[in-house]
Amino acid sequence: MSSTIVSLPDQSTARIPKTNFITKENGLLSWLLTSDHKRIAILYLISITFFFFIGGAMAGLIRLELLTPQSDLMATDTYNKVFTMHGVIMIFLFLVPSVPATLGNFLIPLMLGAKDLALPKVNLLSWYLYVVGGIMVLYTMVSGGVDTGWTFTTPLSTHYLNTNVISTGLAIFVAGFSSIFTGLNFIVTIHKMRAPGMTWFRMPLFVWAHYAASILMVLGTPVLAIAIVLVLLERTVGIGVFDPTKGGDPLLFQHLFWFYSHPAVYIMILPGMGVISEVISTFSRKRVFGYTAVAFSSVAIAVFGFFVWEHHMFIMGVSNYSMLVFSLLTMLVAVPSAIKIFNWTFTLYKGSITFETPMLYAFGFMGLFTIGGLTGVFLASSGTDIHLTETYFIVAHFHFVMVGGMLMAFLSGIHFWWPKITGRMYPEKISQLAALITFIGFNFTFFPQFILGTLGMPRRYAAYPPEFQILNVFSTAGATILGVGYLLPILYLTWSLKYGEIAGNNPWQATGLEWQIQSPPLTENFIEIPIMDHDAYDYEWLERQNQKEKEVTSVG
Amino acid sequence: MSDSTAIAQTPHGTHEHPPYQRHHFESMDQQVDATGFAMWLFLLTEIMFFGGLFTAYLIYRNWYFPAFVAGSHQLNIFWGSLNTLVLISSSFTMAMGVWCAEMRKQGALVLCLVLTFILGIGFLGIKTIEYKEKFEKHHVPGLHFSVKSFVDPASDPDIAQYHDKPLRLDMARHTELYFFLYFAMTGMHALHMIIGIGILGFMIFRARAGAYTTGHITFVENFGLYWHFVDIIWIFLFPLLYLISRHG
Amino acid sequence: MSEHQEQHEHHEPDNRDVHDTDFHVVSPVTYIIVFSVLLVLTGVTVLASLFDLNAWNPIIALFIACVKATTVVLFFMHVKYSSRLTKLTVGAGLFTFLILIGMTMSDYFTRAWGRW
Amino acid sequence: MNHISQVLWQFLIKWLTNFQLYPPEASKIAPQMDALYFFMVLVSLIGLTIVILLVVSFSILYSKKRHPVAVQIEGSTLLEATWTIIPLGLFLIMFVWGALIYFRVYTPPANAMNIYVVGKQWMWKAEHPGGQHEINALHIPVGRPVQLTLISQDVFHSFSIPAFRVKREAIPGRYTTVWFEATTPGTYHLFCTQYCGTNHSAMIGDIVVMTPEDFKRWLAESTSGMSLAQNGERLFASLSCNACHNGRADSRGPSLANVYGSKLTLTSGQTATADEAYLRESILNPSDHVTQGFAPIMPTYQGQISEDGVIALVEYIKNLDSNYRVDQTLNTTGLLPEGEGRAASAGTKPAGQTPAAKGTVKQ
Repeated sequence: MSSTIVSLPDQSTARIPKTNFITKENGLLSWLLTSDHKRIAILYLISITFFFFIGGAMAGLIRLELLTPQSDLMATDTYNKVFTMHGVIMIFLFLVPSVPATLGNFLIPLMLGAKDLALPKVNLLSWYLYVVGGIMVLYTMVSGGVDTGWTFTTPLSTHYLNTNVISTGLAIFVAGFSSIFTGLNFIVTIHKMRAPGMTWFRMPLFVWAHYAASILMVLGTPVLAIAIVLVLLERTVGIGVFDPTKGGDPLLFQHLFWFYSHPAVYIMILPGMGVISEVISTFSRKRVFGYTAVAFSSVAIAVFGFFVWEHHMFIMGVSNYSMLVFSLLTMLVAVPSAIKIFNWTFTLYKGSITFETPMLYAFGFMGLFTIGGLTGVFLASSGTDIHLTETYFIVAHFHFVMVGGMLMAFLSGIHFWWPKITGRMYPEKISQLAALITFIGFNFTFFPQFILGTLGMPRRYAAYPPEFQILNVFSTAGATILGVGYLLPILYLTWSLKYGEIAGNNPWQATGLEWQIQSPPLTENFIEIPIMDHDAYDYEWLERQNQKEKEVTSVG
Repeated sequence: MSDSTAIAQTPHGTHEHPPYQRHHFESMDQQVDATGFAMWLFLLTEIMFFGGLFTAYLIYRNWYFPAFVAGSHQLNIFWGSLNTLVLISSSFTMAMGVWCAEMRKQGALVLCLVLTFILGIGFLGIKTIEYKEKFEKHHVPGLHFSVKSFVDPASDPDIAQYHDKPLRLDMARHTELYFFLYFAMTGMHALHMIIGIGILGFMIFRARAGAYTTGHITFVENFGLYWHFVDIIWIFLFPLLYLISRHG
Repeated sequence: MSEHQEQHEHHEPDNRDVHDTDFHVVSPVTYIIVFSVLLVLTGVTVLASLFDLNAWNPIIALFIACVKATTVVLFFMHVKYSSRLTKLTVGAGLFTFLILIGMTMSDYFTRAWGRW
Repeated sequence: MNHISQVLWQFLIKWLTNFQLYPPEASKIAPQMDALYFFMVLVSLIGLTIVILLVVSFSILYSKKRHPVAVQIEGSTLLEATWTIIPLGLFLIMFVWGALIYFRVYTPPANAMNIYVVGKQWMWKAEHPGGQHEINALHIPVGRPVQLTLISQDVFHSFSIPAFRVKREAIPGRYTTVWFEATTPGTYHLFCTQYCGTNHSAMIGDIVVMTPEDFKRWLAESTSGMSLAQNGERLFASLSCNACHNGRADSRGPSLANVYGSKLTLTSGQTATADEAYLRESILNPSDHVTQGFAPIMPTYQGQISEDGVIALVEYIKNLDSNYRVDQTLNTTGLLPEGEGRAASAGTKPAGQTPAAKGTVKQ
C-alpha cells in the first residue's frame, strides 16, 4: 500500500534534539541580540500575542458598551478612545505583522533551504521598531488615549481633537518601518536565498503569498508614512495641505491613506492564505489543486490591490468617473480570491483527509473568508455601497475577512507549525474544541452585524436607537464565546511547552523542506544546504524518502 | 516550470570564506547580490515616500497655479541652479568614488569621498542661506507667514524682474501651500542629505583604514545608490519648485 | 526565472575586471561624459524656463528632468549594466509611483466634468 | 433566575415582533437598491452553498477512513477557467447594476426641491428655501423629489437615511448633493455615519415624511418670517455686494441676474456652469472665478461669512432674475449718509415690505 498516508510517528522513540535554536544559547541577552530568524519570530510571537490580548480587551469593552442602547458603561469619549485603540492595535500591531513576522519569519528561510533571512540584523531591527511602536501606542493609551479612529480622518484628526494624535501617528510611522523592513527582507530572501533547485515554481505557496504581501508592504507603507507625517505637520505647524480653510483638500489625505490602507488588507490576508494552502495540502495528502493559479492569484491580488483604494471614498465626494474605474477594478480583485477558494476546495477532491486542529481552522477560514469576500462585493458595487458603507455591514465584512479569515489562518498556522517551532505537540482534543468554540463564537458575534448594518446602524456609535439592541446583545454574547475560544489556545499551548507530546521531525508527514529537519531546528537550520529535486507538495517524493529511511534503519 | 538546475551557484562548503562574508550566505556573489537588491528595494520605498509629496504638489499646483508662480518667483534661481550643480558634482565624485573602490585606489577613494562630503555640506549651506531668506521674508508657513510680497509685489525688490501682477488675497493665501510644499519637499530631501553626509563621514573614516579597497565594496556601492537617488529627487525638485514660469 | 546569474553579463569589450567579484566597472570616461551631459541639461532647463512657452514650459522642464534622472539611474547607478532583476525593480518602483500619482489625479481631473 | 428569564423572554418577544432584515423602503430608490442587494445576497448564498457543499462532501467522501490513498491531481485548466469566468461575469453584472443606481442617487432631477443642510459638530441644520430652519430633523413632503445640498462647517459628516437607502458625506469647503423622493409618510432615522468626534453617536435626528398638505401646514407654522433668499438679500446689501454687482452698464462686477445655471466664460478662457458650488466658490475664492471682461478686484469673503450666510447668499443669487431690487437697495443706501445706509439696509429693508422675491414664492 502506498504510504502517502502516514500517521503520527511513534512518539515514544522521538525525543527533542539536545542542540536546537532554543537551547543553543541561554540568557535574555542572547534573545535580545539574536540575529536568528527563528528566535526573532518567537520574540514577535510573544509581542504580538501581548498586543492581541490588549486589542481584544478593547474589543470586549466595545461589545460591553454596546450591550445597551445608551452609552452607560463609559462616556462617549472613552468609547471613542477604546475603539480607536482597538483598531490601531489590531491593525498595525497585530494583523499586519501576525503571520508574516512570526510564521513567515520562522519558516521562509526553512522553506527555501536557506540558513537565515538575507538581512538578519535588519530583521532584528524591525522587531525593535515594532516594540518601539508598540510602546508608543501603550504610552498613548495610558496618557489619555486618542480618539481619531484608526483612519485618522482629516480635518478631524488635524484640527478638531486635542488627544494624543501625535504620539499615535509616530507610533504607526515607526511600526510602519518595521513592516517595510520585514517585507524588504522577505523579497530579498525569496529572490536571492533559495537553495539549489528551488525554482520559483517549486516554492511552497506560503512563500508565494508572503512574496506578494511583501511587495505591498514595501511599496504601500511609505505612502502611509508620508500621509501621517503630513497630518503631524498639519497639527504642529498648521501647514494646510489637508485643511479646507487654507485651500487644502481633506480628500487628499484619504487618497494617500487608503493607498496604503487598502493594500494593507491584502498584507493582512495574503500570508493567511499562504498558511491555508499549506494546511489543506498537508491534511488531504495532496498537491494543491492548480498550484500555478494559486501562486499567480496571490501576485494578482497584490498588483490589483494597488488599483482599488478609492472604493473607501465612494460617497466622500470623489469624481464619479474615477469611481467607475475603481469600482470596476475592485470587482476584478475579487476574482483571484474566488480562484483561491475553489482551488483549495478542489485540493480536497480525491485526497485522504484528516481533521486535525489546523485543518479545522482552515475549514473555518474557507467558510468565513468566502462570506467576508462576497460581502466585499456588496461594498465594491457603488450602488449598494451607498447604503451599506459606514455602517455595521462594513464592520462585519472586514471582521469576517480579518478575524474570520486572518485570525483563523493564524491559529491554523500556529497549531500546524507548533511541533516544528517547539518540538512538542499541542493537545489535540481540547484544541479541536477551541477551534469549534472560536467558529461558533465568531459567527454569533459578527453575523448579526450584517443585519445591523443593513438596517442602517452606523459604525463607531457609542449609543444607538433601541430597536437595534437585540442584535447587539447577540453580538456581545458571541464575543464572550469568542473570547473563550482565544483564551484556550494560550493556555494549552503554554501547557504543551512542557507537557506536550514530543513531535518528532515530521508529525504531519508534510512535504515542505522545514519538515525534513529536526524540530526545533538547529540555529543554522540545515547541516548541509538541501538540493531541491522535486516539486512542492510532492507526496510521492516524501513516500520514497520515508522508504529510504526505513531501509537504512532496518539495515542498520 | 521545472528547470530545476537553473540556479548556478558556487558549490557550497568547498572554499574558505572571505572575512567579510556573512555566515548565512553561501557565496560572496549571493551576499553582494542580496544586499544590492535590498538597497534597491529600500530606494523603492523612498520613491513612494516622496510620491505622496509629489502628488500633493501636482494637485495644488494645478489648483492654485498663480500662487505657485508667485511663490516660485520668491526662490532664488541662482542659488537653486548652483545647488543643482553642487549636487550633480557630488554625484559625480561619488560615482568616481565607487570606481576608485572597485579599482582599489585607497587614496583616490578617500579623496572622492571627502569631495562628496564637502559638496554635500556645501549644498546644505546654500539651502540654509535660502531658508534663512524665507524666514526673514516671513515665507515660512505656519510661522508668521505673510502674503505681503504677493498682494503687493511692488514692495518686494527681489521679484521686480518678473513684473508680477498683485494677487488677490484669496489666491495669495495659497502661496502658503506652495511654501509648505517647498519646505516639506526640500526639507525631506535635506534630511536625506544629512543622513547621507553622516554616513559619508563614517565611510571616510573607514576608507582611510582601507576598509573598502580590499575588493569588498558593497557598502560604498550601496551608499552610492542612495546618494544618487537623493540627487535624482533634487533633479525633479529643482524644475518643479524653482522654474515655474520664470519669464518676466 | 532566476536572476542569480544575470549580473555576469558583460557589455563592453574593453571592460576590465580586476577583482574577484563580478562587477561591471564603468570607466571614468563614461562618468565624465554623463557628468557633463547633466551639467549641460541643467543649463538647458534653466534657460528654457526663461522663455514663455505656455504649456510647454513644464513639459520641457519635466522632460529634461526625466532625461537627467534616467542618465543618473543608468550610468551612475549602473542599472544599464545590472541584472534584469534590478531593472525590474526600478520599473516596479516607477510603475507604482505613477499609479499613485496617476490614479489620484484621475479623481482630481474628472471632478470638474460632472456637477457632483 | 425567574427574573432573568423574564427579561430574556421579553427581549425575544420584542425582537420577533419587530424582526426585520432590512429597513423600511420609504423612497423611490429603495426598492431598486434592494433589488440589487437581494440579487447579491442570492449570488452570495449560492456561492457559499457551493463551497460548503463541496467541502463537506469531499470531507466525507475522501476522509482518510474512506479514501486512504490520495490521488495526486495537477489541476484542471477547464475548471480553473470556469471559476474565473463565472464569478467575473457575475461581478461585472453587479458593477454595472451598482453604477446605474449610484448615478441615479447622485443625479438630482431638474425639478427637485432644494434644501440646504449644514453639518457641524454635532448637529444637522437644515435650511428650507422659505427660511424654515430645523436642527437634527428634516421635514419633507411625500412624492416630491427633494435635493439636499450638503456642506460641513468643520469635519467630515455623513448624512444617512437608511430608510431611503441614501447617504452622502457633508464635506468641509465643498457642496455635495444627493436626492430622494419619499414614498411613505412616517418618521425615519437620520444618522451621521462618518465618525466626527466625541458626540458622533448623538448626531442623529428624524426624517419626517409628510403628506403634501401636512407639509404645507408645517412650512407655514415654522417659518421664521424671512425666507432664505430674503436673508441673502440682507447680507448682499450689508456686504455691499450691490456696489459692484448692480447690473448697470458701468458696474465693476458682472450682473448677477439670471446668472444661476448659465454658462460663464472666465478670464482663464475656461467655461463654467454657475451652479450652487460655483456661486459659493466665487464668493469665497473670487480670483479663480473672474468672468471675462471684468477685473479681478473682488475681495474674498472667506472667514467673513458663515456657511449659513453663504447659503443665504447663494439662494438669493439663484433667485435673482432682474437687477431691479439690487438697484433699489443701492439707491436707497446711496441717499443715506455713509454707515447709516448700511445699517438701514441690513436691518429694515427687506423685511417683507415688498412682495417676496421670486425665490421665496417658488416654494
